[in-house]
Amino acid sequence: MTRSRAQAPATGDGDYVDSLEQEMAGLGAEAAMDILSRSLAHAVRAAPCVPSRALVRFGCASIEVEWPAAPGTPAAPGLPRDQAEPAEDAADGLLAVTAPVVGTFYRAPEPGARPFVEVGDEVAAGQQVGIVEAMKLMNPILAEAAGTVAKVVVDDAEPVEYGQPLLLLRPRSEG
Amino acid sequence: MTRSRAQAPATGDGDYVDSLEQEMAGLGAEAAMDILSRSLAHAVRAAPCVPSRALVRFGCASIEVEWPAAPGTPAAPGLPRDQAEPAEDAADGLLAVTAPVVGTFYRAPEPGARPFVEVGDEVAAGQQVGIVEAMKLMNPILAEAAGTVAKVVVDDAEPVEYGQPLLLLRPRSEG
Amino acid sequence: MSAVSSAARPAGAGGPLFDTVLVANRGEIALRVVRTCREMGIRTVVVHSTADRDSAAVRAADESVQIGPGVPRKSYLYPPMIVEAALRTGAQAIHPGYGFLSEDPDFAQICAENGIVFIGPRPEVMARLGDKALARDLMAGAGLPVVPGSARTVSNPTDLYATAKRIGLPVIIKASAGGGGRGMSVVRQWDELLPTFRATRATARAVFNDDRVYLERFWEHARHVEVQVLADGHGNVVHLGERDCSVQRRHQKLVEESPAPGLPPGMRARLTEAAVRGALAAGYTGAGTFEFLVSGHDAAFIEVNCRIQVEHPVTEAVTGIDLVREQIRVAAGLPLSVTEEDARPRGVAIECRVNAEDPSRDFAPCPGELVEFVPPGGPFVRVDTHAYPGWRIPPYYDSLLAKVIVWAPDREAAIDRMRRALGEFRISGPGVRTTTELLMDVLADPVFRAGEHSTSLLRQMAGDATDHRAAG
Amino acid sequence: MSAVSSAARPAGAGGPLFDTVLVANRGEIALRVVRTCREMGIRTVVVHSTADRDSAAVRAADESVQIGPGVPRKSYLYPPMIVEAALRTGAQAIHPGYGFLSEDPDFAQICAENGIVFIGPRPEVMARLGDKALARDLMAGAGLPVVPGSARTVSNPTDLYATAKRIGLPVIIKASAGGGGRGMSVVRQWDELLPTFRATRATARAVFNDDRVYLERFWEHARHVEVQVLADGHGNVVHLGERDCSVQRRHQKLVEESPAPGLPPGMRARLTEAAVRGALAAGYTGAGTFEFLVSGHDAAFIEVNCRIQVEHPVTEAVTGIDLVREQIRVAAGLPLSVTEEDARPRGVAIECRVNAEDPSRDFAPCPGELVEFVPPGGPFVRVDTHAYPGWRIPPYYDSLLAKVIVWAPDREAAIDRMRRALGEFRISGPGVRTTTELLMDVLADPVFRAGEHSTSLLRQMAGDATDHRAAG
Repeated sequence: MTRSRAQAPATGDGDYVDSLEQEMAGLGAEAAMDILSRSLAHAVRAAPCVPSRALVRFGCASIEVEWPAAPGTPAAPGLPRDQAEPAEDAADGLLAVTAPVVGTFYRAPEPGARPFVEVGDEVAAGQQVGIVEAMKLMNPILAEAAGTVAKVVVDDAEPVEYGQPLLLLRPRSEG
Repeated sequence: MTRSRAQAPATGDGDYVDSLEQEMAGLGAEAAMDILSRSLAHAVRAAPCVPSRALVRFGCASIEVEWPAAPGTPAAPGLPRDQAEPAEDAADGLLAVTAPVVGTFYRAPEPGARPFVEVGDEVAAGQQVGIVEAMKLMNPILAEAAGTVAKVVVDDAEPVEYGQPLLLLRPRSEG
Repeated sequence: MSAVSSAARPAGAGGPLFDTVLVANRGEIALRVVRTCREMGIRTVVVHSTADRDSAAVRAADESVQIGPGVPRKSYLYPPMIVEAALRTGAQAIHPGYGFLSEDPDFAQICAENGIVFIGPRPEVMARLGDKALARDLMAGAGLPVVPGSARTVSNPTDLYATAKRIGLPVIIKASAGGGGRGMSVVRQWDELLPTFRATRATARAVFNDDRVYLERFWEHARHVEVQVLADGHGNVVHLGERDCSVQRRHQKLVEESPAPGLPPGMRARLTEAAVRGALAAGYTGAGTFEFLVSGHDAAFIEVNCRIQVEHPVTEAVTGIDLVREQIRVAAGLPLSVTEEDARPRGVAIECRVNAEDPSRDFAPCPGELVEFVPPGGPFVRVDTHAYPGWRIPPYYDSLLAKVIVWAPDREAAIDRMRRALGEFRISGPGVRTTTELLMDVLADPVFRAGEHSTSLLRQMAGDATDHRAAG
Repeated sequence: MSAVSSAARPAGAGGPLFDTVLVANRGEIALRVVRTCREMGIRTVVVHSTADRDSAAVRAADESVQIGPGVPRKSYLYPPMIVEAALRTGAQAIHPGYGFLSEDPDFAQICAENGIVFIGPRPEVMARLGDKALARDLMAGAGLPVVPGSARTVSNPTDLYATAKRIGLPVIIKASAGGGGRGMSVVRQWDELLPTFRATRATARAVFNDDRVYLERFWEHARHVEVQVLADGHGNVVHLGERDCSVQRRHQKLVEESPAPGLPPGMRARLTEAAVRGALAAGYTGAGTFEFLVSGHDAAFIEVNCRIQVEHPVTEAVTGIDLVREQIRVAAGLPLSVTEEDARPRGVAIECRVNAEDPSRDFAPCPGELVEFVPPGGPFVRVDTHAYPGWRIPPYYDSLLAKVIVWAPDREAAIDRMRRALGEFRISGPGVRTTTELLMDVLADPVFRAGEHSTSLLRQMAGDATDHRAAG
């Protein structure tokens, strides 16, 4: 009872396919490319290794992707997503200072006092930039690298969870 | 994501062979591409090694993927066998004559008689090329188009299911 | 429950009842039947259309035969292809599931003529019970209460008016050959009577190829309660309690439960006794359902369904009995493996039907691809579904995506459990919409929670919603 | 079962027992607890590591708090972060699941000091029962039969040899602080005694930070049978029957069932009575398990597990009782909602643990991405799993992918059903291998099917396979 799935479309030359093609065209470039790229993703995921090259064509439009040669390496398991967020910030060249524990973030040493840092401040590596209180323990938050405070992400006295970005630094230019 | 249900298979009687193609067309462009890409994914996963190149084409749209040559593994010849044959045949420009009903395929009008056709025979459109017996009814199998018998896929007296290719024709060149 | 001993194999016999059973259906019920066959050591052949070639039932079966294109008339409703497939694969019996050919006496007859066991009642019994007007007469004769209505089918306006006058408005006009909620119309005004009569006949002619209709008094706020029976060829008939299927949208069941909530004292015994009496009167064999309307202390027989039903799992959940297994045993000539003692229900079970329908487009079926499909699980939750991630819902068939069945010691806990289960069901994909939200509304409805609802629940809920909008 | 009335809310009280419960666990058991809380109307907070931020439990919970990185020591085993998360989210109680901090009396103490209810026995009870040697003494004192062994922990070679001589080889050396199959070694030869003693102590020191070990006679072909008990703070203790967990690979359970097959007459009553007596003697509260070895007509207490167990669903399936619900009720100070009468088991339930392990690499855990994940369904099948298509199995935790639980009227039908269910489980992805095949082999094994297996079943099966290879 073998079945010939692949055969169906192949023999389908004629009016039906023409009208399908019209429909495809009628979807507009965005929708069509979306369909095609998702289809491509299917194909790429199917293999245990990364392709060297892929081409998606729709009429005059095309997308071509080439992957670097990774000799003999099986599909690299992608990075766990918990490293993705800082990476995004990194795209802007910013460095996130994250909460090392679950707790409450404080910008100042005590209520009413001046914050450790403000946007625009220059900080040195190891300089305290805040506090996260957990189980009544005050955990100092230190800048990992020297830089300028670009943004304070979490407001004073707000709850934070592990790994949550507290503020963003623009690292001091090395060049 | 609207799809044009208007293209769903016509309910007209008789033409079973066409209805496979109709059905494919009736699914709409997105579904069609999806089936193709999933078939491709199936094919890629099925092989013990990664293909070197795969191409899915649907009218004006196409997806082409190339994989790097893995050292020590021979380049995959292509699609897994049960899907590959018709596809390759189609690539050769062959047309399948399929079973319109579930039943038993007979190559000859009666036991011991000469087959309706042999490989290499020229057939006219509408010419009988076999029989599928179902519920004691003899259903004549007719060539849809003129051409040369390129291959007899199913042996005499073998069971067949709906839509199964029985023999392959090389359509008469129009040019 | 220890009396429900291993029912798969007759005592002393070495092998299973049948070597091979062919499943002449699709979707969740085809998979359901394959599952029980597998557990009984029976090989399965699933026939399928081209649209179902990647179906879960095909994947699960030992063998599959493609019998035709997507359109049912040329595949699942085409007896010669199914019988041919059975003969070719050596299947000794055919399980028809529900819908399609499951209640077609002609198909059962063709099976018999070809030496194949049809897993269901005998053809003549199905023919008699399948004619709704005839079945009502038969049951009235057996002493069952029936809804006031036309003695037989009504074929002309004179008859129509006379009958309607006798029984009084509102009336419901039903196709004799109808079923599954189709071919029914309610008439509340005299000036609607003739046009509705004509329209229903036309529909019946188009859909069932049989334009006979009959009239019944329409019970406005009745409950739909049905009794599950099992009968073998040795004169044994047992009932497995009742199900309430009052939550309906346009005569289509959405939520079913067992036992039926809020029945007046003595009603359960009256209904189950009536069903057993009716099954004996009809010479019934296999699994069957006797449907009743219940309003206050009144009850009336409506019809018999000569097949396994969509909602059979709620009965399985409270009794511990596999109904498909009993069907197969009976078809093989064995006596039932259960007694009424075994069938004593425990706790409460509810089923919700999750359909691929778009609430924003008046619940039109919506085919599409399931990108995400993660059914609920955990304690006392059963899911019967043929769907899986990546599966494309074909446009040819009914919109049932999954049945979620829960069990709990009491009704309140069962409702809470069902809300939990539906809440965690993840279904999404381009164009895919489901009835989950509607089901959640039903489960949260105070009238439903109190167990005081009737078949008009959904209309009332819609009315309330409209009122609220008007008030807001 | 009608006596198991809606247990979620105390009679007369308007709201649920707790507003919010924090679940201090991961994987299927975290989801399991969230499910019952949802059904009881209780809000849930799930704490999770960075590796579990996309987990099913996190998706299902009302709120989640990321408490640390993937490595358990800095997240699921780090009490301050969990308590801080409970305080911040207003959780009144913490459910610890199994493993991790579930049997840590210090954690229970910290919870109490912070005004949070630990859902489990009192800290001092856990401390006493958590010390295996101490627990054995306590139970011996309460009249329970115990395995011949060292009176207390053994700390020097002189003691070691004297004890081993007294009880005779083979002996099993166990870490006092051990559990989950770790920290146990069997000694069959005298010359292995001292090296194994030293190795076990070293392991115990490394894994549990406690190098105390004790000795017991090792019962070569014993069954592992355990009794589930529930106890409240009002002096009520009920048992919910027993489970057989004899199918083990290296002291890790693979298949569990209830009731235990093939016990000699009177054994069931002896074990359940002993468990209830032990629970009363220990002042136990909540859900707990008393583990016994059974060999012929002999039985001996081994240890108490002070938590919900992986295999609790088999007891739920035969009794209809939600064990997590009872845990929560007891923790809230309510009496049990069930009596021994309610708990009378019906039919047979079996659980199989499907682990992400590679049989070709000696069952090493294999993390990977689940491309395809379609759990079985249908009649009388329950699946508890946190996995879903597209989920990436993290490398930090145990390899349990899913628990498949089936129920049937009798054991033979239950085994057939389990084979059907496992057979339809579709799990695949790059690098993903599972124990499904091994489980299928167990279910097909004639010794297992006859219910005559002991904890040495898998070694025997492996031996048979080797013999066959040698013979072939």
